[in-house]
Amino acid sequence: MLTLEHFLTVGALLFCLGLVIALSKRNAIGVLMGIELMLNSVNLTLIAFSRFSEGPAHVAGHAFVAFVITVAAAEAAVALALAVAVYRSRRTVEVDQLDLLRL
Amino acid sequence: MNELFAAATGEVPGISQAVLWAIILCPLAAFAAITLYLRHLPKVAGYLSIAAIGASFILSLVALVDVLGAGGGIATHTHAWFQAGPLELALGVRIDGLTAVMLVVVSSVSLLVQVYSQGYMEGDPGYGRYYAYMSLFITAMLGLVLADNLFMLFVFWELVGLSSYLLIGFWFHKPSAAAAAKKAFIVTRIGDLGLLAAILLIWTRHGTLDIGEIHTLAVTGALAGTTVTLFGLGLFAGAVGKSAQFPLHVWLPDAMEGPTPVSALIHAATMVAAGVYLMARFFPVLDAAPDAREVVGWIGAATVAVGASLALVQTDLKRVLAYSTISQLGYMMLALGVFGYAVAVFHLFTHAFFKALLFLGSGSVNHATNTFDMRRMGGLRTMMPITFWTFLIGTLSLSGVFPLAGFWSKDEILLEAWVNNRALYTVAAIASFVTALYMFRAVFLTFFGEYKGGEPVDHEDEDSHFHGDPAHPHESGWVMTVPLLILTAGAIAAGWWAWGKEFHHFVEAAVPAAALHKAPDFSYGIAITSSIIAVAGIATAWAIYHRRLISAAEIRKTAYPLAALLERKFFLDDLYERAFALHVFQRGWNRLVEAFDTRAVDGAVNGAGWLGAQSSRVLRHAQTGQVQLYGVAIAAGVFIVAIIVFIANPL
Amino acid sequence: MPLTALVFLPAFAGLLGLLLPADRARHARWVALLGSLAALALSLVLFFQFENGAGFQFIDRAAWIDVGSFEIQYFLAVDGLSLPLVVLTTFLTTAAVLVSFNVEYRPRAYFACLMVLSTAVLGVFTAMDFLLFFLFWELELFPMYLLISVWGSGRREYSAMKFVLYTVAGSAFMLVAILALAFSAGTFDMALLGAETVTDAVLPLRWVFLFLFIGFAVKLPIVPLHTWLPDAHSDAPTAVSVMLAGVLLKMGGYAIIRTCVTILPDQANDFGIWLAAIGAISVLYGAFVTFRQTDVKRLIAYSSVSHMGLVLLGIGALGTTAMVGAAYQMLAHGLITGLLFVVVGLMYERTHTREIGRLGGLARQMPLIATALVFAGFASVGLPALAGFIAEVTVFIGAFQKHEWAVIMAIFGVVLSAGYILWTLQRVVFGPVRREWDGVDDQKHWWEHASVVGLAALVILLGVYPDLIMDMLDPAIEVVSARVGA
Amino acid sequence: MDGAGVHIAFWALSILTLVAAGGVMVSRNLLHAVLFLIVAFIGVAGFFVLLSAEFIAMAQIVIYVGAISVLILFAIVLTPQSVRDNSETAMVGPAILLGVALVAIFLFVIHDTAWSANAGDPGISVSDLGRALLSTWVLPFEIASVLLTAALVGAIMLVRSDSEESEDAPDADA
Amino acid sequence: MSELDIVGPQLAILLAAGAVLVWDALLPNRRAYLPWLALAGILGAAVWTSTWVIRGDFQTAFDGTFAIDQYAVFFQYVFAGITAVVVIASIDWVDRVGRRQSEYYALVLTACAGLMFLAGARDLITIFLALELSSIPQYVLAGWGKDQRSSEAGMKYLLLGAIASALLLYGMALLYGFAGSTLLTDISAAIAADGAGSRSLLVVASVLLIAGFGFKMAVVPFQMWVPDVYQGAPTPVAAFLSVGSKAAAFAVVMRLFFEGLGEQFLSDDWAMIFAVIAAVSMTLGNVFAIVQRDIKRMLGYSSIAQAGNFMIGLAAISIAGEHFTQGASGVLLFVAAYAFTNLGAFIAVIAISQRIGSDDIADYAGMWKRAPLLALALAFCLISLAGIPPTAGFWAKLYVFNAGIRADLAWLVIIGVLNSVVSAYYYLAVVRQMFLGEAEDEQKLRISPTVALALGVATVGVIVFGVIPGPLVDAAREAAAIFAAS
Repeated sequence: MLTLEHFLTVGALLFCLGLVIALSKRNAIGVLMGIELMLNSVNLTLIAFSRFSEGPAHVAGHAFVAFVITVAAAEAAVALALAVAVYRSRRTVEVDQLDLLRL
Repeated sequence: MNELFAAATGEVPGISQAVLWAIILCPLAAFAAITLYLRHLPKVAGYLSIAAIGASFILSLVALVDVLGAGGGIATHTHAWFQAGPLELALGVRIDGLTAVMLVVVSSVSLLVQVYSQGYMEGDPGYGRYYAYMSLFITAMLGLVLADNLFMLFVFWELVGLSSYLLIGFWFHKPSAAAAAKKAFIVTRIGDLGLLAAILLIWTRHGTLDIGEIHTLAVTGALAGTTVTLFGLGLFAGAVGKSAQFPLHVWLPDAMEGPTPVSALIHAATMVAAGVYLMARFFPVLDAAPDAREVVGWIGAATVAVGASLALVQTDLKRVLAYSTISQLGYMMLALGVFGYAVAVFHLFTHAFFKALLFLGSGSVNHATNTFDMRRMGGLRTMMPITFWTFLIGTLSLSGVFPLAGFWSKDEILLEAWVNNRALYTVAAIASFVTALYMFRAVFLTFFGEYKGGEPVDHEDEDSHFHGDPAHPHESGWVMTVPLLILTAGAIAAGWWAWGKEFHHFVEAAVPAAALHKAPDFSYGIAITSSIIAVAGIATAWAIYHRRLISAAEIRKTAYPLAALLERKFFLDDLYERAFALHVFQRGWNRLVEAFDTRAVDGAVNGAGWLGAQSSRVLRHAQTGQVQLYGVAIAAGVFIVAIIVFIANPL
Repeated sequence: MPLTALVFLPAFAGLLGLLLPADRARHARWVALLGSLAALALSLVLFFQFENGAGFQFIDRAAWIDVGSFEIQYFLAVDGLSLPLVVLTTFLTTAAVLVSFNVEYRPRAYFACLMVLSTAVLGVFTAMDFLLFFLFWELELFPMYLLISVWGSGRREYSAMKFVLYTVAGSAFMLVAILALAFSAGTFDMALLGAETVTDAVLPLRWVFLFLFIGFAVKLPIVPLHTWLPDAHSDAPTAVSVMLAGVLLKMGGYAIIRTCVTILPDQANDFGIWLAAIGAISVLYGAFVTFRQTDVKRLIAYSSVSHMGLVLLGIGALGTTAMVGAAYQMLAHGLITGLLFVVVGLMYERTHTREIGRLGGLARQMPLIATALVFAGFASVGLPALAGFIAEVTVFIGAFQKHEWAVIMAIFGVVLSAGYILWTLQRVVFGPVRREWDGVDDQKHWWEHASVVGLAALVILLGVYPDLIMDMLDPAIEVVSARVGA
Repeated sequence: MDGAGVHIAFWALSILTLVAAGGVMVSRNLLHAVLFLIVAFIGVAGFFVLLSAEFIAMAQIVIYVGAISVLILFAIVLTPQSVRDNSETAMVGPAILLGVALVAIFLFVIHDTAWSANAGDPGISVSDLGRALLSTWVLPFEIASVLLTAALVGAIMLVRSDSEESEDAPDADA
Repeated sequence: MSELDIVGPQLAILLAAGAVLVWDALLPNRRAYLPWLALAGILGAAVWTSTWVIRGDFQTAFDGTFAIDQYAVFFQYVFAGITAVVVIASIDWVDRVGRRQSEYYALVLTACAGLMFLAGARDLITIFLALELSSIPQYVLAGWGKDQRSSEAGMKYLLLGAIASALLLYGMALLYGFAGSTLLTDISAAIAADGAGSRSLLVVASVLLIAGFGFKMAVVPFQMWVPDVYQGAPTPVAAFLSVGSKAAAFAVVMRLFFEGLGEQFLSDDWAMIFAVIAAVSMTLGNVFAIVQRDIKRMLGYSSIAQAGNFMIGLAAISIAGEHFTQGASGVLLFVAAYAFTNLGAFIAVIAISQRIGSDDIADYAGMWKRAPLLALALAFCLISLAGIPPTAGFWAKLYVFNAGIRADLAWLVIIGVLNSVVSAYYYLAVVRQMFLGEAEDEQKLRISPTVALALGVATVGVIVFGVIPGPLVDAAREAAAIFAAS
């Protein structure tokens, strides 16, 4: 008997994995991947919720996910554009090199 | 207002209060005029001041005559001064036998001293200033004796302190003078604490400061128990300071740094007597508080002993007189301690004359020799006859030789003591021997033997106004000798008023009758013994210092420890000034407090600021620019906040 | 609108001075003098118009900010307690202007600051809306900061900032208390607050009282919140020291009586003993530290701590007599310390040192200044017939009934003050002449005479005719002590 | 939700997704990481199918696997070899610690809560979703469109090289 | 009325954005008009908003996902004002760069539209998208400079922002999962129904939401990006971030938490969170700010501390049941006042750093001589930030503190007031530099008229609302009144 908790658990695990990746990767693009994973887990959670809820409620879940995917795409686009810009100016996309601004 | 007091009030119709106020205001006007306008006209200032005090003197005589005419009795005139809530303070004058006597003493001696100063202070750069200060002092002193309530008395009490300070420090360029002035003010102020405390106490407990009412309270027994004891002791503390009683007598000898006329007036005749006057004023209180009275008596005795013994070893003529003043004031206190209210006042009265005389005499000597050091004098008997004879008479009077003034008053003190307290009598009797001894020591050293040349004049010192030639001393001018002669008359005759006790009845009318204890009028036994004692003292002095039968040096050697003790003034000054004031207080306690203030209190403040800056400098290193550190911070924030909530109010 | 006019007149004059052309900059002093004299005259008119015992008078009142639970009004008024302080302020302002008559550096800005300062203080003394009061209280910071840090000497930046931070920290607590009070009473109107009794607030009234007290105690100042004072004094220019010691410290005492005691009588009764204790401690502590000072101005500053302790002692007793004494002590100390700082300022101008060690024997080279110093010294020793004596004795007598031991402690301050003042006189004006100071001139300009003589005259006047003020203080204080049930 | 198939599918997908995600974490080469990422995306899509959200699954495939992954690949290709390693920064330790901590909290919460779960299968049709998007969530829908446009404009602006910019810069500025 | 009307203002602005892009494409040589075009759009939005106020018909639309009420209106005005000022202030700066103008203005406008959507959003999805609509353009703008620092700032901002919004999303997902709906009203209903059972879930969800918005508000511990981004981003953008997204975040948080999670048992929890965060933010922000030498970083840290002050208001609202609107209006007032003030400060910094080419506070020495008006304006803004009267900042703080007191948060208020003391220290340090410091070169600074205009608007606002805060306070209270119902 698969219950909501199963899916939520997977979602939570995936979310935190994504978080760990986002927080630990040296390469900006790697960080971005982590973020995408987090968003995916959110989507998974949302869909799970909507699947296990009754009435009109579950439509909201699907809509939400649709928007999240869209936003994720937009964010990714901007992120990669920025990565390129950073690379142009700094010849690197390693975030631990980005420490001009400090103290 | 009790019936006794009310009865007393109406008895002196003659005096209008205008007279009484005028007595105070004349010198005050002189002071104001001099300070404001006559700073550059010293001569005029002098005459003005003399005129003013002359007026006060005449008015005082008027007052005295009126009170005499009424055979004693009391009159008061009170005016509200200011009030704060329940506290209402008044300015008022009170005239009665005691006041009248004091008025005459103060104004007469002042007048003579003022005149004398014309000669003594001649040519001093601060001539005008001198007369201003003197006028201020006389104002304060007259106000003090006229005050009809404790608060006003305290006001003038402090003002005499001020003028004393100014006059002792008159030659302020002399460090010794400046120091002496400070010492005098502070030491007396310590005593004043007691007086102030007494004022607070009596007001708080009984809501009055009026002298008459306090008398009533004391006589009717409303003022009793610890209150009256504390009140009495508080008053006495003030008196101890002002009247240079042991252990606060240390300021008086130093006060001799002031000009000699000042010493004569303030530190012999009048101000130092104010303490005695105060205790006499509140004799009913003393009477109601036996413990306090005992203390007064014994402190008086101690002062007699200390003063007399220290006078023995002084080489400075003025200091001899100073210590003798201390011991004489001790006599007065001792008298009060043995119920001798009238006697004390009487001794105050006579002492004023012969002690002023002696001081002025010493001033005259100084005027001729430019020094007070008796080791540099000698043989002046021939060179300045008037000074010599007057001084001699003063000395005899002080030694209590019949029939001079001093004899009568001191004799009565001894009598009172004999009747009421044999122990005190013994002290007084021995002291009277010492008195005669040290006084004649001074006389012999100063006026007999051959002249030792005095003090050469230092012409560099622009402050010195000495003119004349110490090498060849000469008699002073009439402005100085005439006052001497007049005072001599007083020193001889002032005592005769005691015959038949008129004086006593007169001053006793000033306090409620209930407070008075009758001692026998006269006792040949006492009189003769005291005369014998005095003569013995004189003889001893003659033997040691004139005939040199016994060598003073020998005595000193044999009794060295004692001599040292005396020469170091029982180490009191060292104790007070070096040990306490300097080391314990200033370098010890105050430094400690100051260190606490700068290190702990202020340090805490500055430390807080420093801490903030430091922590900030440390913390900002967290701002590494590492984006992922920031991310970790966010995630950690989530975790921590959640945990906090769950811990704060658990599920 | 006499009060409004009076309060803002100095500031107006100061700003007017700012408008002077650069080449006429020095004329700013005249503008300031006229302004301060006008204010003085106006305040005197009010003083003699004032009807003793008729409560608050010359009321200027208008709604200012009125939003829901938050009514703030523009409300000025004086009673017997504040009016004398107002006059003191205008008087000392004039004196301060006179002593700074020879300021050369940026005179326009200087006098502007001085006059704005005066306005702020006047505002504090007259504001009857708690928030308005607070605003004036804060306003006083700016000119003080500038005056010390621009025209000061020594570590002026440090001292100025220290002064500001201390005050602001204090007023932080004050603000909390004000808000709490206003919330529980539903008004900022000090007259109302002083009439009804607040029973409970969002935070315990004990705290409210304490917070208010802390805010004011910093200004008073009490031990141990006093360390800003010596620094501020020693680095401030003369005129500022005069204002600081003369009136700014009084804001603290005034505010404690006006708010702490009047608005929270019950708490005042609870804390009275502590106030008295702190007062007595300040008296002694200040005196002890004074003995160690080698800088004349720091010395006077610490003596101020000692003397202001008496104010707190008097307030702590909560009786009419004692509080009248406290108020009187504020006036007396204002005049006397003002005079002291004026004289020391004159000395400093001539000798350019405040080191007691380097001074000495000045009575010869500058007899007038020396005389003034001796006079001021004895005034602060509490010599009879001078203002300080009346105040001290009244405080003592009034407080003795309630806190005997505290008074006994404080009495020793009398001897101690005599000690350090006379010792200072001995070292500064007496003793052998120092050739070093030959040729320094004595007090000579008319403005120097004016300020010294004026202050001295008032010290004597208040010393011999206390009823001039007492009659005014008494009914006002009666109201307060009635509230505390004393 | 019952049936062995479902169970097997769930566990398989879970393992696939999480392992793939782990691969993103551990793989040293950025390109490998992207490949793992794509696998993870596909796994999630599988979950969507399992949860009978076919449309969303499709969108997931198209946008994530299709668009985003490709974008990422482009970005990687645009940047030379040098920056293709996928190592971790010093933050890895704290990061993992936090990850575990948060997982703990989330799992606790998930299992602590009493979910009102229904076993029925409310699969929704694309039309429902579309209607919802155009009625209730028309505003977010519009916003999303604007958002994409803005992102587009921004991205283009950011990636244009100076030379390109200076071309259409008017002579006044040039 | 039609739904177009409801989103009218946003439409106007977005149209303007589009117009800007098109205009730039068509008339590349007429770029000077771009900002005015943008301003026209903003003006249109403001006018449109006003029409509602005049018509007075407030309502919700789109099945309750979006609302037009006084609250939304208040914020729409604020955002319109902010954006307008930012646009004006940017003109000079953007011209200097000489390229990418159209994108700049278009993105600013888009972000503004996003903020405006946030003000009215009452549905998780709408909130999320509105948030992203405001965020993504800001990421781009931060990197707009395209130089090393700027792009680094952009990158950092984006990565952290993405992580934050992921957390936010997860929280929203949990909420949705609990309530089965994304409408705030439904959520609150669901919580009221059976929220107590799953408090842990709701708490974690709230924490995640707070984290997501806390990032935008820049409160500890979600604030670390602030100084880096402010320093790296183009200064006008920094100004926009420091004011716009912060204000928006507060706007949405208040709505979200009081319409959605307002249930008592829950609000106790997150009220405590707010209180703690407030205390920490104020303290840390100030402690960091003290030692900054770069004025932009200093402003960055100070904005963190300021966010802490906002938070006092939030905590006050949630705890104080009956004084609800007090806190709410306090926050709104603070938002408005802070918007004016901080913008003013930033603009002044823009103007100065452009001319002297340095953000080092030390280089501000003697600014009073070099650019009197500029220095004066900056001084006023800093004083207002420090919360010293007579400025808008003072009333804002006073109001928030007042709310705190009423909400029984005395401890928090005390921390707050003491912190304003600390902040006063470093704000006034800058003022001191400008007025007392000695500049090495006295040469005057030329200020472009547009900057002067923007600065004038901001500063006048600061002072006017400082002297007569009445109207603003009223507006804030009306806007907050909508919560009184819920």
